[in-house]
Amino acid sequence: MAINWFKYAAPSSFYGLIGKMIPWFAWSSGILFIIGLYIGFFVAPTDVQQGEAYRIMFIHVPTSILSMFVYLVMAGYAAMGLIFNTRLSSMMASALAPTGALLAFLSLWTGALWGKPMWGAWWVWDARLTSELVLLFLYLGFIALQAAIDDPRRADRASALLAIVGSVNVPIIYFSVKWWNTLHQGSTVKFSGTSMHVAMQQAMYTMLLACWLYVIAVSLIRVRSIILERERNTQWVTDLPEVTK
Amino acid sequence: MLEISNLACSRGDHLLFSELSFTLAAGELLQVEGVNGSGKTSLLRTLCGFMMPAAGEIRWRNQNIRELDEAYYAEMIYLGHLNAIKDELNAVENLRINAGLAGCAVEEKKIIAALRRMGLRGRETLPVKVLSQGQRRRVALARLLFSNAPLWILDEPLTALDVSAVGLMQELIGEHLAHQGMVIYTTHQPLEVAGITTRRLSLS
Amino acid sequence: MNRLSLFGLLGLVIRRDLILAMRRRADVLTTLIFFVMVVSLFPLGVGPEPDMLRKMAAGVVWVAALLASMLSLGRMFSADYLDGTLEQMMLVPQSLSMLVLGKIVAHWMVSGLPLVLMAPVLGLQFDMSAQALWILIAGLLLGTPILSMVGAVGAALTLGLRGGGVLVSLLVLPLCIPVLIFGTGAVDAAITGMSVASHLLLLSALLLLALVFTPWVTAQALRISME
Amino acid sequence: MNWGEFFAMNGYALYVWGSYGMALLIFIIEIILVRHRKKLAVQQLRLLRDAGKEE
Repeated sequence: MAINWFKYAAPSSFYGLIGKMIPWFAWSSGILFIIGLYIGFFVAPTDVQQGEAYRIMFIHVPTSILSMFVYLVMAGYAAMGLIFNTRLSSMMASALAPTGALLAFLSLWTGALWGKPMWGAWWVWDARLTSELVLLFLYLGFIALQAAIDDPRRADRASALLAIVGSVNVPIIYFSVKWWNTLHQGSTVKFSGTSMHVAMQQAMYTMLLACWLYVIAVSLIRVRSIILERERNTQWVTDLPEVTK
Repeated sequence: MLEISNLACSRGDHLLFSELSFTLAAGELLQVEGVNGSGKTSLLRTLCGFMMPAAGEIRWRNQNIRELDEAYYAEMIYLGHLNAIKDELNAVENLRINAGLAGCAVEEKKIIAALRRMGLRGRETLPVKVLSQGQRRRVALARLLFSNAPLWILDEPLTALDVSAVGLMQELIGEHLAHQGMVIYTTHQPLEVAGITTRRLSLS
Repeated sequence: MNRLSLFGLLGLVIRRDLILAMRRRADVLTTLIFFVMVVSLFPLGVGPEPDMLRKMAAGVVWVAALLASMLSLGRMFSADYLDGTLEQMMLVPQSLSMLVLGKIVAHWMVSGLPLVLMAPVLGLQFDMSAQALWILIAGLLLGTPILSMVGAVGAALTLGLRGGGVLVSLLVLPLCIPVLIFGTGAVDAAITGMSVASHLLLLSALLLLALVFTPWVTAQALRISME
Repeated sequence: MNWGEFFAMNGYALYVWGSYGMALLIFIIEIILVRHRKKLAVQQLRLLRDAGKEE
């Protein structure tokens, strides 16, 4: 294969490449959001048990899934930066962290708003909800550690180590919380076990894809700013058209 | 033998120096010179493996120090700006622990002899807290006396030392070089060792 | 001169840190007093009904132990960092991980063990039964070393940073949740007459896991922070 | 179907629109923030370049 993949690992070529890709991600995300919301609100039928409130699912489930997924991706990038000493992957990790934290927050917020009509309380110590809260703490720890260190290289390496330790801990935390929950509550309130209507599934997957593309677009814009901030002393940055004009 | 080839060092996003190459053979004394902020301390810290070089490599006995790791540390001794002595302990305790960390157990007699040679007679068992700056530096320097590491890396060894202590340091370095040792150091004071021509490396 | 073995190094570091701690006894006592105070404040906050106190005793003691161990984490590396000893420690010709393990053990003996020894007295304040007390102590014996180990990673990562003390709690506390759950779970199980073994075994498993990985991770974190 | 009924969500309006509203708000704020950060970065680069020219 003659393609040189490492060419895109250099910040200068990556910067140009993602500059071209961002609009595609952004627009397809927007269109999918519209389609997903349309199916979710107008096509999908009212749930027998939960009424209209179940429609919160179409935003709650994608943000929950993505908040965990983004943490793993972030830890993966951070580990890559730590092991192979590639600057770009560390920058990707720090670009993903704020978005991940916001997704975790949204997941908690929508979870609470769904829980109130269904369980009668804004917050229950359900295993998934508690784990999500811990995940938010892990994100905040990552961001806080990075913000506290002035030298960007040390910040990258230290937070990478934290992210790796965190991702090893996430399953342990999840299972311990789950176990604790079953011990203390005996029977937790569970969502109806009935299979979802096809339109509900379609709406959820479309929204998941839309959120995913949104995450990619936003974190790519953020990583472009980070590249500019970190590489400000290099020639290629000073020669960029948006800087020279 | 210590070989440095094409070494570059950066602090934050600021490049301190690059393309630095030199070798240090047995019996040689190398003084690193340069204005404040030119990267003297960073160079020494890189030689210790604390900092990763931005480019280039450091070889000890023809092997990269990253690969040698702990085997390299057994053959070098580093003395930084900070004395690495504990206020709560006395000089003997400090040195025994320091020698232990450097990988060897030393008899109490030898430690006391070393302290006396450094001009600290009568202060061996006082808490370091009550010693003056110069005396603390002498305690730190006493480590050199019972180390058998061939490579000495000294960052400003003469700070806070009086004339007699500077003379003593020159003597110590002379002895070390005569035993096929090597010394690399930074200083703002002149340091002359009889019979040895000091090589100079200037960072700009 | 004779070279020091790995365990010789371990012993030396533990001895050194214990001597230093003994010469700064006030620091050790502060942590212990903090622990006792936090636990004693709870009944004042929630009222003196013995039934409720018995029920929450384990949780209160564990949370207080968690907070107290956070308090002492700052001391683990910072003094050595400030006077240059840590630089020399990075240059040990044996293993930095072993040295770190020594520091962790010493830290636990100074800040974790006193909490374990104090726990029975506090348990009596909460009218705990003898059996529950024993389980609480066993849990603390297994759990507090994990707190020291996970805490060491956080302390190493935040070395020399502004506001490091608060930051280290933010990083470490979420990672300590499983220890809290199993530690208090064991006491609950004992009170309700269920099997205690599974909780304690899980705690032991966590201890083993932490023992294998955290010294190495802490050593890496120290190398990153010293750069 | 009438719109009033749709927005009432059969009594669950607060919960459903509270969720989607917060999501929309967060997404919009995040987009504004990342674009602002990009603008700041470019501005700073121009400042550095102009300072370099005058030397």
